[in-house]
Amino acid sequence: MKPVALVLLILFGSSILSYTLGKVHSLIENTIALIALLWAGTVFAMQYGVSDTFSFSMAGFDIVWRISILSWFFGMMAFIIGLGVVIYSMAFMKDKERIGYYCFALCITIAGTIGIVVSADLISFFFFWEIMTWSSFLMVIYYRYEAQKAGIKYFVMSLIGAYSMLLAIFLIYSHTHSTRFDVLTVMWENFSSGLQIALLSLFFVGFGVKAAIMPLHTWAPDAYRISPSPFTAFFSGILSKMGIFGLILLFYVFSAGSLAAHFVTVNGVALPGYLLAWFGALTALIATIIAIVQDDAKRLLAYSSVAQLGYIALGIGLSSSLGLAGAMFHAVNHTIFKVMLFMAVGAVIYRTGTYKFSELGGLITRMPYTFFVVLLGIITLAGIPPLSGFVGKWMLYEALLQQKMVFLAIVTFAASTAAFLYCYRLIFTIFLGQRPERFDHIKEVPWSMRAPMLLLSLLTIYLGMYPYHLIDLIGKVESTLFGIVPVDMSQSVLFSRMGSVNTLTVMNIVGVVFVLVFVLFNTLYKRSRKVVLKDIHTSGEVPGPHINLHYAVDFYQPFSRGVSAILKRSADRLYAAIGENLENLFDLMRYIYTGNGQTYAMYVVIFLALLFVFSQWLV
Amino acid sequence: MNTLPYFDPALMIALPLLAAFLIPLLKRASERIPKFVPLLILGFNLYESIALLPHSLQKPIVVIIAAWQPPLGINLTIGPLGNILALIISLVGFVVAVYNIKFVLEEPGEKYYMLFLLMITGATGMVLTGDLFNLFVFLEITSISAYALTAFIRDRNGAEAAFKYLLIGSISSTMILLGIALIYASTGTLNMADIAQKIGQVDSRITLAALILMIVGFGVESEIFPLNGWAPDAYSQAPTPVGAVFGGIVVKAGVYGLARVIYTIFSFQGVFHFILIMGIITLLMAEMSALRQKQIKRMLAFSSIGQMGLVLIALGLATQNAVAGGLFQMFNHALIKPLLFLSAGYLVYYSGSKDIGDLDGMGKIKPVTSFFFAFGAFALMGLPPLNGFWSKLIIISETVKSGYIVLAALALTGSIIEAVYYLRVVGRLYFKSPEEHVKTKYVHASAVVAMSILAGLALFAGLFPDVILHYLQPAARELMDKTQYIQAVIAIK
Amino acid sequence: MRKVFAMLFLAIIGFYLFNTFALIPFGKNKMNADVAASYLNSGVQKTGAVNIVTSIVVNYRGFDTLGEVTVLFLAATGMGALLFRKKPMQRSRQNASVIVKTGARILFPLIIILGVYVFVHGHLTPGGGFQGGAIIASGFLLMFMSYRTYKVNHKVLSLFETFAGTSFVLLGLFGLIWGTSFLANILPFGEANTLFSAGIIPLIYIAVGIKVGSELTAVLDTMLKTVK
Amino acid sequence: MIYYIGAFSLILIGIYAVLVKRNLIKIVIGLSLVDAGVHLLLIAIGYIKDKTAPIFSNPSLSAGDMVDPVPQALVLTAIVIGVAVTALALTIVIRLYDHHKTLNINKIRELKW
Amino acid sequence: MPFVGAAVGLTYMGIGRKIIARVQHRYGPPIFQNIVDVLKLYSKKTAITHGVMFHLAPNLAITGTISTLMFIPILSGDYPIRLFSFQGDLLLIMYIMVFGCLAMALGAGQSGNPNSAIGVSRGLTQMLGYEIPFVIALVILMVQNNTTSLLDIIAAQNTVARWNIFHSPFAFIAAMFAFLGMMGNKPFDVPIAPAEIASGPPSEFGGKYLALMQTNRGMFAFVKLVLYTDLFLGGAATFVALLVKTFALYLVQLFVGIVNPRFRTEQSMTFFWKWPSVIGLIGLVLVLL
Repeated sequence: MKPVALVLLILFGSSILSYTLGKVHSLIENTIALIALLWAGTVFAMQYGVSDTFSFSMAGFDIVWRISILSWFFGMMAFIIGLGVVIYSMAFMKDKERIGYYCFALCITIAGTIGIVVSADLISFFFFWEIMTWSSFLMVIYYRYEAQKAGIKYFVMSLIGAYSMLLAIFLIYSHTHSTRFDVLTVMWENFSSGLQIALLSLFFVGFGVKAAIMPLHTWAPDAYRISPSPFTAFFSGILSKMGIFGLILLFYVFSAGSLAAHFVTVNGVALPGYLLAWFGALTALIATIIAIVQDDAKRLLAYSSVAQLGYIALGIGLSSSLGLAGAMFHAVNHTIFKVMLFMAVGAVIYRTGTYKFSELGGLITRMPYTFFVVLLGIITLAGIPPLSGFVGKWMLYEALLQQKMVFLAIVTFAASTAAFLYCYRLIFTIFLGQRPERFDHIKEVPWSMRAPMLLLSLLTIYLGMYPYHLIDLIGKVESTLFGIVPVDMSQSVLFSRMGSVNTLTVMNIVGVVFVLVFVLFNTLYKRSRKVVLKDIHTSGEVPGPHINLHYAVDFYQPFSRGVSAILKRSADRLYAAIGENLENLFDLMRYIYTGNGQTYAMYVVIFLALLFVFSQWLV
Repeated sequence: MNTLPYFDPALMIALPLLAAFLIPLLKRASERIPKFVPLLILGFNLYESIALLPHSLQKPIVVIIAAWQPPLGINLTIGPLGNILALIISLVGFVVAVYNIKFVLEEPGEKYYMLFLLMITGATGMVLTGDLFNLFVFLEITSISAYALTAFIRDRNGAEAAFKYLLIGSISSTMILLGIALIYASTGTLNMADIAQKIGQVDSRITLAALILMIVGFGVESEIFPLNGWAPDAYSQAPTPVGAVFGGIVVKAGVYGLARVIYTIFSFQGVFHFILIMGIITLLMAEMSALRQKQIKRMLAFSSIGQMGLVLIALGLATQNAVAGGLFQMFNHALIKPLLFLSAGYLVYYSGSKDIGDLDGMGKIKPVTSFFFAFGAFALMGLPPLNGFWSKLIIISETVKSGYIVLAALALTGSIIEAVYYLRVVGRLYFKSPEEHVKTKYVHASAVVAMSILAGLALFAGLFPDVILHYLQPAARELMDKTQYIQAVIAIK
Repeated sequence: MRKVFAMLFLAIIGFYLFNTFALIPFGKNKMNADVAASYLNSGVQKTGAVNIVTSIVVNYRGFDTLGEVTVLFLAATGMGALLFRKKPMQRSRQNASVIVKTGARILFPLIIILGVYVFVHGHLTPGGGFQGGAIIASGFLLMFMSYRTYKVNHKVLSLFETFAGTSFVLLGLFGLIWGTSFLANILPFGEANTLFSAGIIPLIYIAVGIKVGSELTAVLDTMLKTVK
Repeated sequence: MIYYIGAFSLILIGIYAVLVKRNLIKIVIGLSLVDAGVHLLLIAIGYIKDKTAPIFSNPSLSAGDMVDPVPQALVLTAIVIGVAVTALALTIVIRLYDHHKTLNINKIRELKW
Repeated sequence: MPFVGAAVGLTYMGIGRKIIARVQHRYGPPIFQNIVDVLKLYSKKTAITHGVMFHLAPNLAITGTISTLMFIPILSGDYPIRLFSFQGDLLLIMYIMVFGCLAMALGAGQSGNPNSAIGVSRGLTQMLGYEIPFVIALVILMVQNNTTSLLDIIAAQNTVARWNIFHSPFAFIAAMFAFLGMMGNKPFDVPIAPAEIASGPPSEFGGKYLALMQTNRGMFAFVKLVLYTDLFLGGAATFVALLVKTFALYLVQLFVGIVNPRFRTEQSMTFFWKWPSVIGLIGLVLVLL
């Protein structure tokens, strides 16, 4: 059997197996999922560079599956994160109800994701896209009683996206009579500009919904918040990347560099890419601002995801080697740190049962590992050297500045700076400050939950020091994409036409300086006296037990006052209003069914009469 | 499969009639026998239509009745289309008959089974017959039994629904009869193949009028938009299995009639555009009406109308692939809508109310039934790997290919609306906390078997669409190219 | 308003329908040589029945007739189902006058015999199973009207119904078994224009007659029972 | 020709009754009228001037002397169907009256929207 | 070098206090009071800690500052002190500057004093304000010189006329506003705001921790001054030139602070988004044209 087919078979089979066998014993589901992922992942990983192809015909359409390097890149991300999530889930989901359902949906989501990346034709792409959509929908509604609205919103928006993609697919099909990517690549440049605009905008809606690009993001915060934490990690880490994957396909495989011939170019970038870059940048800025004022860890991270995906979209839109490399590097980064953060928040939820900032605080001493993960996570997120987050951002900025897209650069810088705000809020309100008494005796999460987080943390450190391996891989991917010259980077030095950074030096300097300072400081001075947290400077007054010493509510109140103009407008509310009004309008239609049989008979008669009158049209 | 022996296809109609006539006698023997009669007979029909399939795919089987050659006597013309529809009808009928075994019925039970069997026989006859007037007679058999079954639960709403159905239905049959009169007057024959051959020589004003009358007549059964006032009432008030059969069988027969009329008998090109437009209007109106429906079965009825709209779009596109897609959609709908009706019937039965609002939390209390409902809803929404996906895909593909992009977009909008209201119900089933005291009996095994068959087939068709399409393509070809159909009948003469 | 609408649209429909039908010449011979004319030309030899309408109804288009019988059966069944009551209601009608009663008693057998005659001679004279059946039912209607307490035995009725319907189908099946096709005329035609001619046509018509008669009677009975 | 006109009049009057009359019984009567009109129309189509019924009871009759037998056969079937529909319609009316205690169709509209 | 930086920075602060006092007709502390204070704090034997982060924060903060210093060319004359600045560029400097701030914020967070958290929150909010004009200014410089390397930018300012303060005045003005915010003196001292939130973030720190943080503060001030000198004043060829230029910059922000009262947090944030940013954008447009 072809490896690519085998991979999909294993994954889909495991989902069913884990559901059915899971009825026998609750441990089996996770084990099966784990084995299947390892097995399929190994098979998949070995196809690196082989470009294994499997094609057949289904319902009159050519179906082609191929593990190209691009597929391998995204597929491996999915496998690694999927593995981490499954291991994490073992402890997290223990003793929860409906584990079989959970594992089923998780496996099928992973399978759908892999299906998407290996698809080399539009129909199977859409097929797996839909599978991924509904399986993740199943996951969103896992906590059944609360999840209905978020789930339906997610599903409907996904459907809107998927259907606009479908229209685009068939527009292509009707022009090329093929849905294969390779045919499309060749044919795209023959399309008229109007058709290209239609296709680009339809695809943009399709991928933009999944990649949560504003203004198509409104499902994300609710869906992320409501789904089980391990899955939220996967959701943000991998599923949203599928939108990114789609955008890469659109800009570098489908349209294949012929956009510049058909559109006005701005700063050397064809208009569609330029617009995408702006969408991305604005998404990054606005989502970050909204993230800052959230009072809910998962919503905060969700908006943060939206913002980070904005950066990635920005990079894709730049249509330059460095920009794309930056986008892909940042995509990997985002996957890693967002999974870390969601897992960490999940760990907090696992122990405390809440993700409201106002109810948490001071967990650092209780959950030090989790704190450490969050710390590394936010450093990466904020793009502070020496961790890997900086590398991706650096490439994006260099690409922007190279192409003289200064306004975009400024917006992106602003968004990036604003990200510090929510990063700090996240770590402070959960782990620092005063701890509520009811959390005095909680324990750190089990090792099976710690391990994936910590391994990913190590990965960020590694990528921060030696981004070369990843960049090299990205370069290989780029060389397979149409019209893109791969970036070339040497060992640990990032360089562009405008500047260079040696990541290893940065890491070494920070490390050496820290060790020197730390050693000096700690050898010169005796140990400090540890006091309880309540023992603070309060101008001579002794804080009573009921005085709130933890500043967590309305953390950025001045900030939200400052940006209230932005916060007032909400795409979500706008959509809700549109939906409501549309529904009322639709509802009016119902009233033609008056309930009177005679009226219905009248309709028949009128219909007949009109048909007679306009009978010539039927000829 | 090729070697399956088959009997004279006339038995597919004769045996059910015989059985229906015999039921009162059998009831004397035992009260329990009547409920197994439909099962047995439809089982036979199912076998027969499967056994016929390889043969009819080669070329249409013409079955002579009463030893008279086609234009003189009535004949059954079993092309791929008729055969496949007969297969669908028998299949759904069989499954619903399985469900019926334990369906809680009011007296007089045996009459229910007689009506049920005859309704399905009527539909089978419609798709098999090669004679226009005979088609009308079978249509009447179907609809009269449908009227009676709609009111079978003798409550006030059932009678109301049945009356509306009867009112519209008899007007529609009048139209068909007028159309037949016109056709007979101008061609002098009633055999469809013969008519198709001769219709070219007839004054087009006459044929146009006949076509209009026929469209209106069959349009009522196939639930075209302004003609479908009866449908929501009838679907929602009929006993559950009957609702399932309406959605799964009766409509299909109506659409068959329509397709036969517009494709085989007449040859007007403009009518396809008309059907296309009616299809999209039907789809959108139905989905809009279903959006805020309070009663689950009414909602299902509107959804059924919407699905028929999609089929009409496919028929209106008039390309072979589109028609095949439309037939696939019919096939899928014939599997899924009964599944939804049957599961909804149980849910309604357990919650004791037809309102969607009272289904809260049934997912917890009745996991199996709720699962089947959700499964059906997902399949109907067209989510892969279930069957609805492929048919929708093909239809939309052909719509875009034919250049109707806006239309495709509208159809997809309809699909989104559909997803919204189905998800709302599924959401209620699973998300809301249950009301306290609901009857907590287990679902009967027969119902589970019936629903599993439907769900299993839906999954199968979703995973292996080519298996189904392999049979549907010849059927579509039969509609697109009527010469084969005509030749088969003429050859007998 | 509704009336105006109705009239307007009906006028349109009427106009177009009439215009269309005006294209069909009235009173002219428009018979198709293959179909209608062929029935007239060779119907007697080929079916043995001199009443061509009967030969069409029962033999050429016998399948229709089977459907037709089924429709009637359905109507009866449907009524039975819809008007089903565990305890039949007591009729509270007045008895008819003595004249009517006596007349009815005299006429009843005659009507039944007429009915039987009509369907037995369906292949020879105008008339046939449906007509005969209807006549029989009207006889029963007369009795229902005349006598307050007149009752028919439902079991017997349904037995008749079953027997007649079954024998119709069975006759058809015999055609399939011993002849070439369903409903094929397997019996010898005999000499045309005599009672024992035309093969299975009279047999089918007898079955139809019995069935129609008993079904219509059942229908009448059911409806009368529901009226207080 | 007058037969056509008569037939159409019956049909239209029948439909008019169905559309306008409030009383269920009258609506059913309207349906019967429509049926009757259609039957008349069918027979009229088969009619050939100066020809007789298609029964060879008299040896002197030849095939050329007879009207089209097919419409008559069809009408026979149609009549039966009409009877069946009417019977069922009346049954349903009875049921409606049982439940609603009225025959006014405007008052029987619980199923709507 | 770090020690030099710290000493210079602290001395400037001392001079600043003196100047403020003189302006307000006070006598003011001696110029080296700050250095003395720090040394005194260093010599304290005891200190209390609130936890790991609290303990690590000053270390990490100073690590961040020193690391930043390592990537900034300090002298660019005949005897240049470039440290590691050829291994990193302006973008790196921008981000690595935050490292120390983050560490401070974390330490302040663990101190458990609500005032600290409020201070951090205010500080971050204000940072969001002044970063915008700062970034605009930097983008102008980077695009104008078509490089992101600080060394190249210095090299481009080889004559006085080509100093960016003259060559791109809009960038300079925008950057100077940002500089005011960055230094955190009045009117932009909202994070510390001694009168409101008891000096905010460092309020729980004492003894050796406070000493380390004060050192850091001085050093960080020096880092920023050097950075600005490099960016706008053509770098410094000799140490004297460096001192002159940095002190001039320091005085500018000091005088602004003396005559202005403190902003409210959101006022300060939105202030930066208005005029400074607009000026910067004008400059940017000019550059692009």
